[in-house]
Amino acid sequence: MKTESLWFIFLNASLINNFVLAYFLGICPFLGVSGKLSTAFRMGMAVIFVMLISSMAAYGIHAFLIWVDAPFLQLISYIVVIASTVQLVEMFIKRFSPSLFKALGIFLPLITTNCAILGLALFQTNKGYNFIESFVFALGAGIGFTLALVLMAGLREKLDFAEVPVIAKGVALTLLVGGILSLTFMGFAGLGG
Amino acid sequence: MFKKTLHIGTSPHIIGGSSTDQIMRNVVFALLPVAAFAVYTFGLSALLLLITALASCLLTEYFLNRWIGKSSPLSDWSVTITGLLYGLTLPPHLPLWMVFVGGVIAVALGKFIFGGLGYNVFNPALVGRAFIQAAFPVAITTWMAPFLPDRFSHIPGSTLTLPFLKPVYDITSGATPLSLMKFEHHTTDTYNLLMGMTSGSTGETSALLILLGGLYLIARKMMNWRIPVALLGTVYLISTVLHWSNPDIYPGGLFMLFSGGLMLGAVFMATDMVASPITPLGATVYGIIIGIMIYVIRVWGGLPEGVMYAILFGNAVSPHIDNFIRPRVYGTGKQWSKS
Amino acid sequence: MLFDLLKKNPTFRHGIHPPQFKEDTRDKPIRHFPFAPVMIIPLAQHIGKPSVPVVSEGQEVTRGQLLARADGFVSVPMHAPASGVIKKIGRVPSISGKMVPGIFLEPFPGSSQEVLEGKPVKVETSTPEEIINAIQNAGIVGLGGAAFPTHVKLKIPEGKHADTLIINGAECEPYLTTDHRVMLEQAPDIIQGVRYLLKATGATRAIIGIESNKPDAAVNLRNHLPPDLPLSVQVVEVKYPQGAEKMLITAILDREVPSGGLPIDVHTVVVNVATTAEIGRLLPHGRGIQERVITITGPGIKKKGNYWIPIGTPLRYILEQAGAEEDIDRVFMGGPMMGTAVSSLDIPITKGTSGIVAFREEEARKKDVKIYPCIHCGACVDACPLFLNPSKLGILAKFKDYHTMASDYNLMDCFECGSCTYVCPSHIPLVQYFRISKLVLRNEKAKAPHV
Amino acid sequence: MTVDTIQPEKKEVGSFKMFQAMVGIGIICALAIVVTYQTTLPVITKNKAEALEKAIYKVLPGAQTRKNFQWDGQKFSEADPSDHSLKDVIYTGLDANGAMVGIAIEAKGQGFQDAIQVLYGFDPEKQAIIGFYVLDSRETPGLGDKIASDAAFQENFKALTARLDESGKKLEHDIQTVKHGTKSKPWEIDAITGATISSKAVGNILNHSAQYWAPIIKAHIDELRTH
Amino acid sequence: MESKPKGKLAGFFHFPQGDGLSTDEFIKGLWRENPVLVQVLGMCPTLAVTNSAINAMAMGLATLFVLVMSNILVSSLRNVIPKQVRIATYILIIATFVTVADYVIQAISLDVHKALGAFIPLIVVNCIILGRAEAFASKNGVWASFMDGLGMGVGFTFALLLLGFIREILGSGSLFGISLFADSFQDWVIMILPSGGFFALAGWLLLFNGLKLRKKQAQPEQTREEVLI
Repeated sequence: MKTESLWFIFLNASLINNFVLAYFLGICPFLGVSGKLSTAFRMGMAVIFVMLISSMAAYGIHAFLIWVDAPFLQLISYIVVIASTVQLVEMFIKRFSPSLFKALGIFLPLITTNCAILGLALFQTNKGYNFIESFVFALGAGIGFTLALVLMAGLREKLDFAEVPVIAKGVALTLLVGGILSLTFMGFAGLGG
Repeated sequence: MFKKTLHIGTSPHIIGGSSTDQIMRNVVFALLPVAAFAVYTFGLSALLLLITALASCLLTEYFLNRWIGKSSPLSDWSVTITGLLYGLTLPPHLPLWMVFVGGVIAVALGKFIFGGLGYNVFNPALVGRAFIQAAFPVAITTWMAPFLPDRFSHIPGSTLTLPFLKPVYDITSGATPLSLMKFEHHTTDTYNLLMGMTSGSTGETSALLILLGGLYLIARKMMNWRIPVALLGTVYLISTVLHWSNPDIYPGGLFMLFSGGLMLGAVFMATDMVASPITPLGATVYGIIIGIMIYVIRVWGGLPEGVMYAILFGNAVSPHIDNFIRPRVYGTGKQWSKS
Repeated sequence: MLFDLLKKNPTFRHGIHPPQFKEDTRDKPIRHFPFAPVMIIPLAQHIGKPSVPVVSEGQEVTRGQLLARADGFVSVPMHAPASGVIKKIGRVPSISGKMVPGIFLEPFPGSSQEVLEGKPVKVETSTPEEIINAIQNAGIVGLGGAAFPTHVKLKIPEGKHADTLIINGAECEPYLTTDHRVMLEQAPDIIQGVRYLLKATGATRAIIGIESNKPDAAVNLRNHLPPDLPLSVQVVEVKYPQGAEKMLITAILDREVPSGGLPIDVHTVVVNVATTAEIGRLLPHGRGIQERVITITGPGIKKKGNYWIPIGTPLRYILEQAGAEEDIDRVFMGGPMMGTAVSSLDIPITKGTSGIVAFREEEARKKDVKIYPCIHCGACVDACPLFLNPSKLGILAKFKDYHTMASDYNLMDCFECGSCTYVCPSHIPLVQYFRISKLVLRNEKAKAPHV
Repeated sequence: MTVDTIQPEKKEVGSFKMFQAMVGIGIICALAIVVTYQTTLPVITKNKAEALEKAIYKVLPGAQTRKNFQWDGQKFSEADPSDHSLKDVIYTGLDANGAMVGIAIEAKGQGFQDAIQVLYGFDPEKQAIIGFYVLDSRETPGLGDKIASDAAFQENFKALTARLDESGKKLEHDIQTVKHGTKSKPWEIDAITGATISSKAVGNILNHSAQYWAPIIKAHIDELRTH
Repeated sequence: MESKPKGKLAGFFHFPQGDGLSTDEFIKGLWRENPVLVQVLGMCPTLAVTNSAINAMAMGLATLFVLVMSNILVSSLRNVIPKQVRIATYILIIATFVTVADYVIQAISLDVHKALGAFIPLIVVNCIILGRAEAFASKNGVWASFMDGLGMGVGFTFALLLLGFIREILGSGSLFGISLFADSFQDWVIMILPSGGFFALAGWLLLFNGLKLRKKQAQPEQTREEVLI
């Protein structure tokens, strides 16, 4: 019995329950890599890419673990798979598209410890998504992550040229802007019904 | 024979146009009829609410700026606009203590933290409103019927709720045209919407007065007309087309235009110069984006009204619009056209 | 007539409409001015290398005699503005407030207006090179205010060609009517100048661009148009800065000078109308430039008008003669939009001085205008004739990010017309910021080791 | 260890040594995990079963025990109650005498913020929903989350008609949420004031689920009883 | 390595001279190098699960457990683990202890487990833990690493509780689930929403920034600018 349409899964992951602004997944890059628009955008692209691949991999792993009846290995295998996926992707890109590697390269190792990737794998398992649903979920999550990062980067680039009171400079300001963005995204609630 | 010292300065030595404080003051003037009509519609509670909203914003601005040593922060009138606009977006009998909290948030979080006038990346009034909406979702979605007979003699109990306590309602509640549409598929008459005969936020009910205020500012060149025109046009266009395709599901264009906070938002909120794009084309794109967002949230989203969220989203997007939509600088790109 | 009203004159996009204030002087014929007791002649009245004195202290000179020769190609010579004695060769006060090399000349009392004749240069018999040399020898620079040596502009670089010569009679600066009067009174000189210029540049046609607020000038010139000359008059819209080279080219020819380029890159040469008149007046007599037309106006002046004023006349003398009020508070050389405020009245007028505007205390720009932060109203964006984003540039300048200004926001294209500052409701001194930013960048570039 | 002995050893870390180290650590880790898993599994299974039973007994008043049935698309078959990984499982609640009180069904659907997961009791005799319990929701606290706690709202589910029409393929009347205070039909749900969206979501979820399950249950009621 | 171990086993039982060092290892994590409030690490759980004090507490303790255990194991094996595979090994060790913590919490309370949801497994990618393993435990003795892990863990829990307190008190009018006010108290729902998490943490950071600023201003030799950065 189907309960969630693909469209809803996508909207849910990207806007309504944005990974960054509602689930706080990937907050570290959100705070760290959102200073410049170009970097933020490339990071976002890299994350979408890795999310799609690791989501598919996690789907396979989960099916395998069910088959061998070893649910306790879930976490370890996920983290191993994500780490090696990132490695593989990195090597693959380096081999076949040096220009893409130049654009995404430095962000790929960072992604390993991006909780949004592991979070995605865990969420799709918890929600019991099938393969297609997992794929759409990963796509939505990645796009949502990129959207949040890019919006943040634009605002921060603008705020680089603002007379921010000394007390609020740095992480506090980014968090406050993140809070307002999170408020803004509440407007998407109930979409896709 | 001549004075010993001459004043020097660099060119240009003459300046024209209106000054920032003039512009801000005129926005306040344009808002005053809307505020007056709000008091007329909702009575004492609206009056107290507007006073509280203004006071909280002005006081916050004053004390925060004194604290960091900026001088005469109120003279530019911008925070007066924030206070008025913020008050006009609230339901008329919201407890005053909540109004006060939101006013402090609006100025402290929406404006001061970014560096004050000119640096706020979001519309401060809407930041305050969004905060209140998230903090007190019940109170801010409880509406009061307009034109109650005892509105000038009786202050609703909820208005005077003690700080930190839940409001208790003792007056007739009303439903906004948008929630009537959303939850009961009941469309309100356009004439009533235009004249402000409906329930809703303090200042959003009379579309006519808001429009007049906007026209005044546009005529005085103190407002970017492209934003409201693009925004309202987008909403009207989408809703008309969809209404035509299926009138049972989609409300008509005029209803969409004149209901809820769209007019107030389009004319006075989205046009906040600081948080909107600077180029003419950018302003148009910005208006269209907000218009689409409003329609999507109103019709397909869970909330009956989405003007506030749509404008905040537009604010968040506007740095990108400014980044990508730049006029072609003279002498770049195309070479001269003919020999 | 009705159709004329409906038909809009060509112009450029954006720009501003400051009040004109030209009524006071535009109907006043040009009058001669007496010699000051002492003339001050700086050796660098033009852009380029200062000229080199060829006279010595104590020497007697005749009006029009060579005082200093040009030092290289981008330089012009200096001629005596009056017959008199060289009192001193040393340092003279200048508009920048610094002391610069210059010559003090004491005219003989009752010195005549007679000017020394030189070797005439005829249009018909001279080669373009000879005309260009003659223009340099006459000491002619752009009289519109830029003071750029005219002959340099006329020398078409290798591999480029000019097809159109534009004579700039737009005069968009408020208050100034110099060019207006010149066009009314010196039409034959202008026509003659155009002949020289066409020959020198090889252009096939010439167009005189005039703002529509000077219809009498357009009519006068049209009446003088000789049938044999490919010369026409084009009326353009009244708008500031219509008189800027780039804007005038765009208005008349619909061509855009490429960023960082010159008018010649779009096969165009632009010469100011007063400069053209001067060429047409001086070259047939082989004379050098010794006086120029200057508008003296402003609320602080009693005898407003246009005057032939000898180069080197001290400002104080001019103001005294023109009957300036005693409480003048601000004096500008040039117009109020792009001119320079002077700090001392002891400086002389130079070849580039097109007007003197004096304000009294109360009329001057209010001293305590409050500067607000930029509110992104976009007025400057709508005003900038080059479609720059002065708002963003201003914010970047405030935070000293000069390199981004140049690399991402085309700072170096700005020609400092001041439209942005004029319209800014927050009274941010935008163009002033840009001048400083450009200076900083130029200094940095000069310091950087050449690769 | 002297400096001399450290240096060459560090250089000589070969694949075998690395492998050795990894395997060693892997064994330690595996041990830790397996021991924990084995120790905690019974407790966790018991906890989960208790939580589920609590919910089932809440939506099926009078039930004392339960049975799990899995629907494979053709028929119901009794399932292992401790296996939580099965899909399409419904629960029958039995009273002290072993008679079926009703059927507890899990349903899920989109709410205001995120998916809402509910358990409801269905009485095949009365063809009505007789109990309702929110398993999981992220609805707005103080507003939408009242669907789990609001007493008046819970009152809706004491007897909410979900009767099949003559064809036996779908409900005679859709289950619908109406504005607070306007409930007039037994298949209508009276919404919570101010939480119309979440209330509507509940109505949709129940309607959707009942449209699916009610015909199946009606057709296979014997399979559920005989076991 | 600040002390030279005499043999492979020496590192295991090498206690530093006196207690001064290890106390310092403990204290620094609490305040001076507080992982959340000073180093701004581990933001995901800090923001995600602090909408009630009990969740904050549970998350803090789970992290504390993993931190201490992985620090102990890493430091005791630090001479055995080859440099090339150390990160992979650390992740393996951490993932193991996280799995253990996950099951233990599930056994203790299903409700808490449900409230924390996926954020328990996500402890694996909490940068604090890998950071301490790499920066401290791989270079120090077992005792010092234990104290370091304990200090950081307690500091983390402390920061989470700070957030949990303010968010639960304002957002639900209760603390550890116990109602603090009368029924008529108006909850500030925003505090238990995601945006409230951002605002609450930003609020604490502003407070600490303000305190630091005031302290630095008291010392005249340091300029304001130095303080901000």
